[in-house]
Amino acid sequence: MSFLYEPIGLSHYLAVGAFLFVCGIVCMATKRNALGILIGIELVLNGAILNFIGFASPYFRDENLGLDGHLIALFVIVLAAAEAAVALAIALNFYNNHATIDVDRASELKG
Amino acid sequence: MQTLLPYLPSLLAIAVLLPLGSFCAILLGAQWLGAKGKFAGTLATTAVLASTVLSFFSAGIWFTAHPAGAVDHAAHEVPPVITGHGYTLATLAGTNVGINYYIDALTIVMFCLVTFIATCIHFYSTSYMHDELDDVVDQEALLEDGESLHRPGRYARFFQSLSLFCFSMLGLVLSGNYLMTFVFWELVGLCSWFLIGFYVERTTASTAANKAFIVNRIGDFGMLVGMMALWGSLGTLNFGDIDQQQGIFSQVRGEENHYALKVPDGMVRLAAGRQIEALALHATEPLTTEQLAAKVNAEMPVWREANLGYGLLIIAGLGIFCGCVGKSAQFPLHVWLPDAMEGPTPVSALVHSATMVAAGVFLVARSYPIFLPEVLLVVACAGCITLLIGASIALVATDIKRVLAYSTISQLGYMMLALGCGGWAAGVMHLVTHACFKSLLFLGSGSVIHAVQTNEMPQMGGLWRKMPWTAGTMLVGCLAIAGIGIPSVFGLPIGLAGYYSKDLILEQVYAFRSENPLWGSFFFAAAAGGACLTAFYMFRMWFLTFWGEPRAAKRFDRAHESPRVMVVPLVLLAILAVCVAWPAFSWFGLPTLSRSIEQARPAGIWADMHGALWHITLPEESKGHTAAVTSPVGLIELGAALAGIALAALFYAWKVLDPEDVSRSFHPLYHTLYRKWYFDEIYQAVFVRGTMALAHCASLLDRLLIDRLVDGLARLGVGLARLSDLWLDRQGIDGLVNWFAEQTYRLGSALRTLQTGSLRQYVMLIVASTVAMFLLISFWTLALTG
Amino acid sequence: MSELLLAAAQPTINWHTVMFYVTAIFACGFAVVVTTTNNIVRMAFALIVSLAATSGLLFLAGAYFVGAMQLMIYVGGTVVLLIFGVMLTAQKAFITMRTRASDWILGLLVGGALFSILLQLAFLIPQWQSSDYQAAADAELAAYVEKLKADKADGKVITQEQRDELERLEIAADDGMPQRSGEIGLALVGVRADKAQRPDEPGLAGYLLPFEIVSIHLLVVLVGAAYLARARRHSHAGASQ
Amino acid sequence: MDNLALYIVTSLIFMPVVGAIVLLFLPAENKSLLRWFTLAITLLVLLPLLGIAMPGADWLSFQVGDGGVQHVVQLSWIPSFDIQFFLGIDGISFPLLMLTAVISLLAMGASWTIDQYVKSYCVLYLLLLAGMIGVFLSLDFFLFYVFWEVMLLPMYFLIGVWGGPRRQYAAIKFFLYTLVGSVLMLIALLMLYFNSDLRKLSPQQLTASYVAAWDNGGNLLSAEKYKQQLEVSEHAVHTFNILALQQLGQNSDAFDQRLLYGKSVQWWAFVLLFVGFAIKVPSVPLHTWLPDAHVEAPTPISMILAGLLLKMGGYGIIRICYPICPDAGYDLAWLVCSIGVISMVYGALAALAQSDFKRMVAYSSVSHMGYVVLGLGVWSATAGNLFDPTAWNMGVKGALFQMIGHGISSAGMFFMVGVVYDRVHHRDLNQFGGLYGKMPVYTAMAMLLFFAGLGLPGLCGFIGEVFVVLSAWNFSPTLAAIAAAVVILTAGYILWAIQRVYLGPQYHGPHEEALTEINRREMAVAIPLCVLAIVLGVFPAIVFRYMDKTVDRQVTDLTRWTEEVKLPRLRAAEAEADQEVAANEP
Repeated sequence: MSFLYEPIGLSHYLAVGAFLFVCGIVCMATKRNALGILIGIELVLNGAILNFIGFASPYFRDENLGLDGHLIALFVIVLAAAEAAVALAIALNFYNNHATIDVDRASELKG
Repeated sequence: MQTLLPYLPSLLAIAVLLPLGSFCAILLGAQWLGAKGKFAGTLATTAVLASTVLSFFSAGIWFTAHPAGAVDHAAHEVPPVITGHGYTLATLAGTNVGINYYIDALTIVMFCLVTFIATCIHFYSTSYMHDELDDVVDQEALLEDGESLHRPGRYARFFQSLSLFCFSMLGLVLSGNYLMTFVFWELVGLCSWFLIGFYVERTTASTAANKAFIVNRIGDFGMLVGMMALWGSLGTLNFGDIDQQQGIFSQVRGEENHYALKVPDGMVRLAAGRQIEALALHATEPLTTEQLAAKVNAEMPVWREANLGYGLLIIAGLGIFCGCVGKSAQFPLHVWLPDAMEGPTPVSALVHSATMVAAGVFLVARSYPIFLPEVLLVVACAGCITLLIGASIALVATDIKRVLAYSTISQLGYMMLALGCGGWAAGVMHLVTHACFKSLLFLGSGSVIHAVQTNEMPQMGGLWRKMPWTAGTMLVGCLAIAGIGIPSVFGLPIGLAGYYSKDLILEQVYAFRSENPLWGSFFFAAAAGGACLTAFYMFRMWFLTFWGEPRAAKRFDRAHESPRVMVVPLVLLAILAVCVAWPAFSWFGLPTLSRSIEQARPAGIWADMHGALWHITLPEESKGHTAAVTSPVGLIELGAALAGIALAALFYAWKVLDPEDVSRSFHPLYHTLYRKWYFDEIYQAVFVRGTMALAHCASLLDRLLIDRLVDGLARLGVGLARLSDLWLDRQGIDGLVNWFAEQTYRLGSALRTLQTGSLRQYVMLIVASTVAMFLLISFWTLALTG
Repeated sequence: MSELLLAAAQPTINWHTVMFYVTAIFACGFAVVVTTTNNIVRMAFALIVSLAATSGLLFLAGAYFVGAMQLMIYVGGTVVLLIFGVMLTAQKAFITMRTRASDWILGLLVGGALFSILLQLAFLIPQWQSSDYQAAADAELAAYVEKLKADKADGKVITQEQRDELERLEIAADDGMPQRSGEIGLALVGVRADKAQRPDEPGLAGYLLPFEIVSIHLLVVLVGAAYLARARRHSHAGASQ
Repeated sequence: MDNLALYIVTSLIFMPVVGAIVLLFLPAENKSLLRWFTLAITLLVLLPLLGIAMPGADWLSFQVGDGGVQHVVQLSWIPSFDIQFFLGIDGISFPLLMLTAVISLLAMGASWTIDQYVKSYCVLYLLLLAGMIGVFLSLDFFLFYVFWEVMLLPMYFLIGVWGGPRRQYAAIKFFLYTLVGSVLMLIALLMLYFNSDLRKLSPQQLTASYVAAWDNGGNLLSAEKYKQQLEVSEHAVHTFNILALQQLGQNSDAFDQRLLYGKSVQWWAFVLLFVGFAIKVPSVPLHTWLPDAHVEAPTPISMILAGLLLKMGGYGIIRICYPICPDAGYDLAWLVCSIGVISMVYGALAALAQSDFKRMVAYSSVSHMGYVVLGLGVWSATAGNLFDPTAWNMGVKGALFQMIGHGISSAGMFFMVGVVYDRVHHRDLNQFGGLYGKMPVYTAMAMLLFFAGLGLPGLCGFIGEVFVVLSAWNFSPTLAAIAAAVVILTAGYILWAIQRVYLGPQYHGPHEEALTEINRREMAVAIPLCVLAIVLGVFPAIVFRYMDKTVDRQVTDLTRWTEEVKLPRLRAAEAEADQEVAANEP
């Protein structure tokens, strides 16, 4: 258990961020439910936030992003909220129109 | 008879070739061999009988020249061996590859064993396969309209394959190098394929045959790797020395080294290839090859000290053992053997219990001089796991032949365990005794199946009244395999054949345990527990078949004792199963089994072995024969056997316990055992499906990638030609512009299909292109920097 | 103080690390649950836990304000919104929608490729793999304590300034970073408190403009969302009549 | 008598050509006459070769003790470029010539089913035969190239006219692939020609490589005299003589100039030639012409394709690539071996996935020819192995034997597929079954040939496979282990195919009534193949007998080259690298 004696570093944060990101991607790629895709997007954004905060944290590097990172993370959170609202609205609208939220049915944009 | 010794190889060669002659005769002349090929049976039986006579005659010659007992392992003498050269396949830069022979007491014993059992089974088959003389209605092969299949009988074909098998098996025993061993190894596999798939119309039979062959090929792959390691480093595949040319055994265990195991120079040299190259490249002066060789020889002790080449010897040993795992149905390649029971019962008796599957054990015994302790530990582990898996599945099987098949697997595991623990003679002895009683048991089960026309034990019961001879001989077989005997604590040890060999094995494992407590404890527990399980499942089978009340009245009424030509081999084998291992023969001046085997003990296998990489010590075999070991072990063994028999009787004879109830309360375990630990399912899902998936990938890659690329290139060429055509014909800018417009339109139409409208695909495309872009950029930067 | 010294001399379990691993396992584990489950309700629940755990990670990285925002906006707001969506569209057929195996394989392949690249990148730079912040703070503290001890042995009196300094160092070693919420607030209205000491970059005027843009954007989005969600329901109602 | 032997050798090429011309004057309606005449011509090609194979007649017999070229025919053809009509036989080409003659004869026997345009078919068939014999006989690189091209065109028509439904696609694909290979070969050929210089050879080497020149009167000059002429020449004297090119490649620096990207002429020549030959072999990823061509070609042409044409790739590698460009061969041995192993694995996997009987056999050819490439490439005679040539020797012999064995077994397999295709007109593996009951003799022979393909001991596939695999260990244990693993896949696809086609309760496909036992003509083709499969498996020495000395000699030459030429070069490169390292260290 020697890794418990070591202080963690930026890499660990990046790794967790990458994992959340990829989970989100896979979630987006495999869910047929529109809301599931939305949830995947949330996970992706979370991974991104984690990266920003990791780079901004003074614990890991002297040359950190500092306040910039924090603020970008804040904006991301806010934008995610906005995006969730819009996407939900779209999903509800789609549901009302097609009586389904299966994105595989949503192929009207097919060329 | 000593004067005949020089003719021994020729005698044995004739014994090998006689069945081949019978095979060729039946293959080419089946329609002339009497009515419906009936004479084929006689021909094959005569051939193998002649081989038996020759083998026993050779044994007489051999043991007159080298009396058994004269060589004792206490004396530490090199065993007598006859090696020689048959004929050359190819000459490669001064090295010969050819057919050689290697004859020692082990060869002789195996010859007598194989030919004798084969003769019994040939006699038995002439009656058992009687149906095949006329047209056959195969109930198990259904046509598409649900009718049973009618086909001409294949009596002659059966004996043809049986003859080929005898030839290959005897050749395998006689062969004097690994290449020849491999050749016959494959040939017995082929015969096994023919015989398992004898009822070619049954899909189950041909599938089982394919499974057996392919699983065996997996083992053969390992054997090829082992052979490569040996050939690449030692430049020979011969076992013994032939005409001044050193064989593998003397290179590994040289006389100058007092037959102790040493990594041969060739292996060190091969493993030190990089160092040698550095020597050659970094020498201050250019070296001639001779100078380089001298330098290498000077460095040799240093490299050997650094264990260079040790890994290579391990690979060689493991590779050879891998072949044995396949052939002897050891874990994890044991799955083919139970399915192989699709073949006719005499085949199961000869090929899949007594001889071919024992070939793996034989080869381990033969290659013993080159096995390092590390390899032997792997052998022991494989044997131990196999022993438990086989025994556990046999507990719940209901098909009488499958019980015997799993029991075979388990007993083979015993042999491997013994060999892996350093018990060379114990393993070989169990091989011999097991061949006797297992072929007896299989022939007995064949007799039962012949009488009641089913394999399922729940539909038998009470048969001893109808078939006393079969029941009696099978009881002898069950007692023998359970290892019933009076241990030496009570004075003179005396028992059935299985008692002696199993006792030896347990003693050796016990001695092994005192040197290596951790491994040894597991092994001993498994071996003793396995003995108990063996007794239980064998008597479960016997009680279910012969004891109690008949459970299927119709079948019981039809049952009858088999004809004499089937009973006589049973009785002969039963006699063998009782007394083949008795030491009392020495009172009459005959060679006993244990002394004969002892005579073949390879040079050097009389001292403890220590592993260089892992801490492991293999005790030499006489350490197991001290009173401190034999008395507890004898008691444990007898106790285990009796406990097993008593348990079986509680369940199936006295009906004190209800087996249904037990199986219900341990349902998950019962189910796992019933489904054979899910090995088939797992292998199917992982290996078969995986390979097929890979195969389809390869085929798709061809069609979708390479072909399209080529077609695309061709179209590009055509397009370019058309383009230049336009240019040449001065169709001018207009044509070009139109062409571009059309192409753009086409491109657009083509790209349109990319717009699937599926969100998920978009996501995938984005991610995939991100990955691709990253890879491109990193390659680019790498190319720039480096 | 002697415990501190001992602590500095001897390796002990780094609780920060432990907390990180625990929280990270929660975040990742529930993210996996989100990905694997087919049930949309379970998905939403797992997302809440994963997001909460992520906010824990943000706290551990010293971003208290962002962490709190994450907890409030995301876990509190967005997810509630999502659950609303779930409930509004909750029919039996859509609660669990199975995905084809081929999609799974494809997704896992591509995702695996991406993940392996990202992971490789994350561990590419050796300096990133560990932080010496804690060790440095501990070492500084220990050195200061040593100095004070030496001073005391020499008979000097410890001044108040020295005590304050000691306290500051202890806080630094215990807590890590000072709070940043005030600075963030200032930055949003255009004052960069953290860059005030740097006269060479006077042009960094904070985030007033982005803040305004985001605010307007949010407003527009909300209006748009309300419109989108409303309009259709109206016509639907009309159609049902 | 010597001259008679030379006429006989020359006639091997011209007999089919003359036969083709005679055929033109025969009536097209009399199909049986055309067929028998063509069969007689192929027999006339086989008989002299049999005479050469038999010991006894000193003037004609192949001298097994001689490792060099025998029965040399040498005439000037295009003197201005020193292009000669230069033929010869040695231990590498002779077994392949025998194979060519035998398979051509048997394939002609299988051609009786061709019923359309018989005359054109026979003419093209004989031209193809002439081309193949020419490739194996010619020792002049230009002549080799000419025959290589001569062979191409008849093949294109034979597939494109008499083939199956997608014949045009298959024929064009075959043509394009092979043409690309030829073009690459042509480039390499010219590169080697213009970099060659006969002045760099000693008189002994000139004699050994049969470099000849004629004076104005048309009389042959002696080597010394020619050498003197060369000495005074101011310009380089180029040559197409393969033997002389080999001597130049091994004993001079003629091909060592830098050409592109820091690689030498011979490096590029090797790569181009290897790609050209790898298309023919065929090696993955240049193999996709093969399944299509095989599937679409008529049965006898499939037999020729698999049995003979593929062998030319292997022949080219051992005859041209390695001896002429040893330095590149040494450096690129890993590439050659990897491609061999990849072909083995890939071909076996692809064969496993096929449901078309012929396609499966075609992919098995890809897999089996991978053994050939691997065996030819295992250059084990390195410093690390103390220049021990045994493994390489074994690999080359195994590869050559594999070519012969595969020639027999694959031709046999294609023929067996053809037999059943002629009856039921489909090849879907899943729509067979139960042939064992309907055609027992055919099934027995087919199983034998398939087992030969599987590499079962005692049959012709085994020796080559096992020799190649055993030899590979000294080159690279990993590759060797992968190569050994292919035996599992091979067993898998062949046994599975046997099970689906021959075993099982009944036939379930169309035209069940047409399944009649194999007839006499088909027996006459199948029995020689079966007998050869067994005889070569049990007595491989009858093939090794011819190739032993030549292979020994070539491997010894190249081993000596490694020792005397390559080792100093490696030492120099190593020393340079050391110096660089030393210079970079402050």
